[in-house]
Amino acid sequence: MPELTDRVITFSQAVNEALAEEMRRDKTVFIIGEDVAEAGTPFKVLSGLVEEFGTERVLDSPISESGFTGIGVGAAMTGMRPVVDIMFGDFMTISMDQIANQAAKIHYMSGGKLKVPLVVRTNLGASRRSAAQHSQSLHVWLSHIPGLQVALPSTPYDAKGLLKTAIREDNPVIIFEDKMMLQDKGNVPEEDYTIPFGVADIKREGSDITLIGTSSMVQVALEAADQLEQLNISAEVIDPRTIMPLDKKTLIDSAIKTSRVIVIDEGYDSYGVTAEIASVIAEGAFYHLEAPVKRIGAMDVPIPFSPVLEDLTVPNPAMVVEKAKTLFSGI
Amino acid sequence: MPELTDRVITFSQAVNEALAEEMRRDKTVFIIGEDVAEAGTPFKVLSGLVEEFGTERVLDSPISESGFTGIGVGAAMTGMRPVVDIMFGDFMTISMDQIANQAAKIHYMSGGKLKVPLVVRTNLGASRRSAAQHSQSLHVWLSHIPGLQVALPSTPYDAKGLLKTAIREDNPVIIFEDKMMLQDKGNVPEEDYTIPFGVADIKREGSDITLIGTSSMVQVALEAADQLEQLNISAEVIDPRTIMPLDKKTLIDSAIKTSRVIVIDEGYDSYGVTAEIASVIAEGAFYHLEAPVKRIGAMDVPIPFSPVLEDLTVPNPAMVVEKAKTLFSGI
Amino acid sequence: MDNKDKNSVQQKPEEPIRPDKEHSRHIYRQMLTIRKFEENVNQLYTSAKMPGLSHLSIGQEAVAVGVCEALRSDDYITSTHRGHGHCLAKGAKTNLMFAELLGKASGYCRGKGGSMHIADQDSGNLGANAIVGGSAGIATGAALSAKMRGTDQVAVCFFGDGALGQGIIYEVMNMASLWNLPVIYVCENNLYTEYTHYTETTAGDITARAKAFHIHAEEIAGQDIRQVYSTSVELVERARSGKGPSFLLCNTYRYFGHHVGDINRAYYRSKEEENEWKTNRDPLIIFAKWMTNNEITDESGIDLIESEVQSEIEDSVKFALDAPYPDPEEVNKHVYA
Amino acid sequence: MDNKDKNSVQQKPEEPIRPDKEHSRHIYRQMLTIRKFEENVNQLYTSAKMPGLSHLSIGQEAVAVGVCEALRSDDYITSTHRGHGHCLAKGAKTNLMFAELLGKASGYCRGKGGSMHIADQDSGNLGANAIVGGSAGIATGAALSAKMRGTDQVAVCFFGDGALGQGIIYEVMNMASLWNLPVIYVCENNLYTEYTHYTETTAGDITARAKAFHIHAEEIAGQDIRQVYSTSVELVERARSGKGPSFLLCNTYRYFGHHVGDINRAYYRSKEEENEWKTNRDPLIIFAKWMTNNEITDESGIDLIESEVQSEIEDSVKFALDAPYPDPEEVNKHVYA
Ligand SMILES: Cc1ncc(C[n+]2csc(CCOP(=O)(O)OP(=O)(O)O)c2C)c(N)n1
Ligand SMILES: Cc1ncc(C[n+]2csc(CCOP(=O)(O)OP(=O)(O)O)c2C)c(N)n1
Ligand SMILES: [Mg+2]
Ligand SMILES: [Mg+2]
Repeated sequence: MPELTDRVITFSQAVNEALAEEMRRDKTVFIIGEDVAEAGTPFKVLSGLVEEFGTERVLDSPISESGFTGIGVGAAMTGMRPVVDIMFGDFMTISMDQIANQAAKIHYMSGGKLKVPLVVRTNLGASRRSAAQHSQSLHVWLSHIPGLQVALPSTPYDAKGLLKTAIREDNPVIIFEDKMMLQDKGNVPEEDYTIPFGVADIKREGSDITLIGTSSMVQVALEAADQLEQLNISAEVIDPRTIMPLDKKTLIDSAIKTSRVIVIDEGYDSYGVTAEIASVIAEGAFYHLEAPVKRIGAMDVPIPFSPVLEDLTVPNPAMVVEKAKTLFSGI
Repeated sequence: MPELTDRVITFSQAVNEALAEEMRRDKTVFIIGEDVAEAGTPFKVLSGLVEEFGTERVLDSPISESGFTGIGVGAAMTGMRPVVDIMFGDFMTISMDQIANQAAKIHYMSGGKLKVPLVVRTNLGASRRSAAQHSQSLHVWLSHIPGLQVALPSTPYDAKGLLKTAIREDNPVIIFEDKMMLQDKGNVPEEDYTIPFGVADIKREGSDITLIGTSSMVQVALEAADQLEQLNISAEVIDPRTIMPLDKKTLIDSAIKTSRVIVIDEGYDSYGVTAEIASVIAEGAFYHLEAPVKRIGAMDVPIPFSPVLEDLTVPNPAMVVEKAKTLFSGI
Repeated sequence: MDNKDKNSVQQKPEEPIRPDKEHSRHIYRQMLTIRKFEENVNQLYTSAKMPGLSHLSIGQEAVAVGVCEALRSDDYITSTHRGHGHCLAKGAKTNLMFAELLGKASGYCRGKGGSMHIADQDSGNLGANAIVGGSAGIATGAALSAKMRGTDQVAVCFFGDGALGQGIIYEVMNMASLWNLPVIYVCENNLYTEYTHYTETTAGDITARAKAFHIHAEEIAGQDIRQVYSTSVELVERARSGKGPSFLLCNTYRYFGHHVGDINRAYYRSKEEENEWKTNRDPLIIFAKWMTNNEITDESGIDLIESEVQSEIEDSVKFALDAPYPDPEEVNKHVYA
Repeated sequence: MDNKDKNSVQQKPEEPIRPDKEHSRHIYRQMLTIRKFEENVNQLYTSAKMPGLSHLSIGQEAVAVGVCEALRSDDYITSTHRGHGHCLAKGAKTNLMFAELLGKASGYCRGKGGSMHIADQDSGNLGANAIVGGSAGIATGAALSAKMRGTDQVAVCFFGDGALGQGIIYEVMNMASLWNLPVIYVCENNLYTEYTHYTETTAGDITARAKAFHIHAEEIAGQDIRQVYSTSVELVERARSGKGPSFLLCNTYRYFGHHVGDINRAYYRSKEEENEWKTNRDPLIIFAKWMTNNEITDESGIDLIESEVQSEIEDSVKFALDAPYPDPEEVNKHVYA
């Protein structure tokens, strides 16, 4: 739970602060990626870091995702704590061997001798009219691979705390930020804090239905919860915060309490994060559910450019409310 | 359903035959991959093809999965029907951009103008003591990406029919063969036939429980069904054959009929194929299930080399039987 | 990296092939069309009429036009995020392109692709690509396909200096060389990736990278359309006649930012540098001067082209602004063929 | 690809650094250890005592030993699917290696890695790798790490001619050159990938590929350990003293099949070719002859080494065969640190 603080900063500032603090604390932390130095990335999230830490610790790389992810893996194995910046989550497709076959498996394959304390910072989410190759949410791929951990901050507070945990972790962590949340504001304490992985956060308590949202879908769930309140439906909103490890207990307990669940995630719906969470709950709360667990993912289409089409593909509060209503009307 | 035939050939021969027949039928079909020509791949599945079709249509490539998959995409867009051979499914990590960002999306991004009739032939499955980078079953990744189709033949008959369908499809298809099934034998007609995508096959009828298996897990399910019969439990075994598209109706109908379901797939359990199928059924058959849908995937660990460990990670009939028993004992 | 002057462009000694008068005027018109098209794209962006961002190739028109003029309409190109120029040069229509950029149903891709994914099969454009280096395999595959189908089509792969960082480029150059494919790799070195100078991301010698695969390589001044065109004619002829792949390094410059929103560029490049290119190395100015000097046309001829292009562009913008958006039901069409 | 004679190896003219007598005998012992180790691996395979397959490097011993002898034990190496030689040459023990190959708990990786993933942090071995080219980034990252941590460690990346097909090699060579990293790329060209001659998969000139990135490159006879060793000493010295990365192409040959099960090789290479290498280019024979000619040791000295190695290997095999398998509970340990 957030400490009490009056300080309000943006999501982007929270990320920047986490990196700066960790880089001050630990000389082995460094950043590598495209246009991370003077440009501070196209999203300007890293602005100011190269000025403080120099180009030795904020490395502008060529456009070689596979190569510099691999370099991150090797550096992590030999005493450094690299934060590899993949400009768009879609580009991880290029470095999947290095992430899924190398980073994820080295600790296990070496019988526990080698460690890969690597952070891959990247993003997810559509709605920026960036079309099919710059709008995907591929976090389920990473969550499927044993050896990786996957964090999805939904607030500035979580962004700072989860990133700090990720950097201090001895395992490879993939942290996804939603591009649309970078300017979101929230309370973030100045003090050092971390957020443990595998601990879901109940963002709003409720009794009639559980809405489980990830990343920016937490906000969608909260807005839906407000609207449901108008209909006298009390919605609990839970943010798993990390989907690997997944805090199954908190999710199942809430489902047992409310007996109705909707899972909302911005990855493609089929074979996505919603499938895992829905099936975990359908099993764990089987004898307590009044209705099937419902899933809302992104529409199963390559994300279209045209705004009128793109907006149809991303889950929104109205969709959640509609779906929720069907769960109360009896079937 | 298989035509009546006495002819028994291996899975490997069935694949070979499908390729040979399609290459005879259609001059635009060609094969590209590592050691596909004289060597006929390390698995010898393609033996004899280069002798019939020449090195112009059976192209030995350098070890450049990303490059030659991309070449396949470009050739597919311009009038050819390439069959791209990825020696081990694990190596698809290297060409995921070409598969997931290019092949999958080009038809949509071009507003339907361009087509990518590409087949990627690859494999899945452990148990060969090949360790963590040669034993994965990554088919869920592909199933998650709109625009791709994913076929998982479980018998020589299906191997021939599904591959022929794949080659004639105007969309990119990823076809996964289980390395352990290549020498399996089965009836395969000599005549030309195809198997429609999205049509599950009921491999065995039953009334008490539904076992849904994919690829070599169909055999595991069938063996479990035999053992369950000894316990007077009648198991229905269903093979979806393609998981994208997924024949939800057949799966749900069976679940409604039997009221108990176990899903078995050799991908890692978490965020795997079992999650999607289990959640589809938990929703679709919600009011008919006597027990939660159970999932059996590969253990969530990098596949270990040591045989004593590796064998613990792969689903087997005993595990299915044990799990089934719990569904009948009350909770 | 050779610490060579940022702005240096190497001059090819030989006198380039001289296009005839009509062709010269056509070439000029094509370059001007690209420039005006993109000026209007910027306009549409700043007036909030265009969704998303867009990457302008203004300054690089001579590369797109010089190469594409050497191609037949059934030859293939693949393009990049900075692809409007290639697309127009290969034969696309401005009205359908504007419509695509605005996400309209009458756009080349029914509004589904947008600026970074425009494709136009009819003119041989296999598509822009939003993955840096992402089209290298596609272009090489198109060349393989042409060879297999026994046509004499040629494929051109346009990419930026930044794409030299992507390993796939080397993988496919290796195969193109081994298999003697009719493909031309055209590297537009505009000195920057997004916000980083190419010398910070590119070690060694660019053409040597191609030559190491035994690919014929040339480096030319990309602002001089006559040089681009004549070299392209040679390389296309090589490819078409079965002499295999080649690599063409064109030294050029983008006048605008990495994308339309990249306004404050001082932290990565100077105004002086920008002005030097705009003033002394502008492909339109250089070519207009050559045309008038060589009596291919006079000032009034150039003005005429200008006004014709201007009115075409105006009509096209209007067409696109008036065009309807796609129906909502379109959203899940074309996922599968 | 130059149609150069398959078997040609280029001789370096200079007289290599001459290791002292004791070091020479040590070098011979190391090569012999690799050979006998792998002969026994083959034996364990054919007698069905070893699970899975394994890739033997017999014939290539001089490369592994020559390079690793030039390294300190805190220097790093990364290796390949054909990695026993690198692993032993860098300092691993034969008993723990056999144990790993048999999937035993006392193996280097507790039986979890097996032949293709042996790693030994203590001797600086960051691991074999079953992805062709998969360790290029790791080695380069280790070099970056050494530089950042201000040590003078050096990293060596071993890979085969086949890995030249993987784009990542070029991506990381570019960065190693840009950032002047202490990494040496050692390409063992044993003429074949799995079952395909390298000339069918490799266009152009191999060392030119590295040179294009301004990486210092040398090509040597990989069967002559003195040449491998002396060149490696130079390249390691370069890297350690901040002079940057280099590329070492070693021409060599594997005597056995691609893996232990690859028995019938006639369709991809001739018995004559195999015999030629085994007879006239064997690294052990060449070096033994040089030692005796130069009175570093005599026949009986060589026999002594032989019998010592033989008995070490026998003990090690026995150790491994007797060692217990991991506990079942091990299976989900070490997924996360
Ligand atoms: C694989 C990949 N990595 C990163 C990006 C983000 N990105 C888009 S354009 C660009 C710079 C490209 O530079 P260059 O190839 O020189 O082309 P230019 O923009 O100069 O035309 C980058 C890094 C991308 N689209 N794809
Ligand atoms: C990315 C990848 N593609 C394919 C393979 C299958 N494979 C294993 S070894 C090998 C040949 C490697 O040849 P080379 O690099 O020359 O090494 P050598 O076997 O000759 O030592 C291939 C294709 C692999 N392991 N990884
Ligand atoms: Mg550029
Ligand atoms: Mg080799």
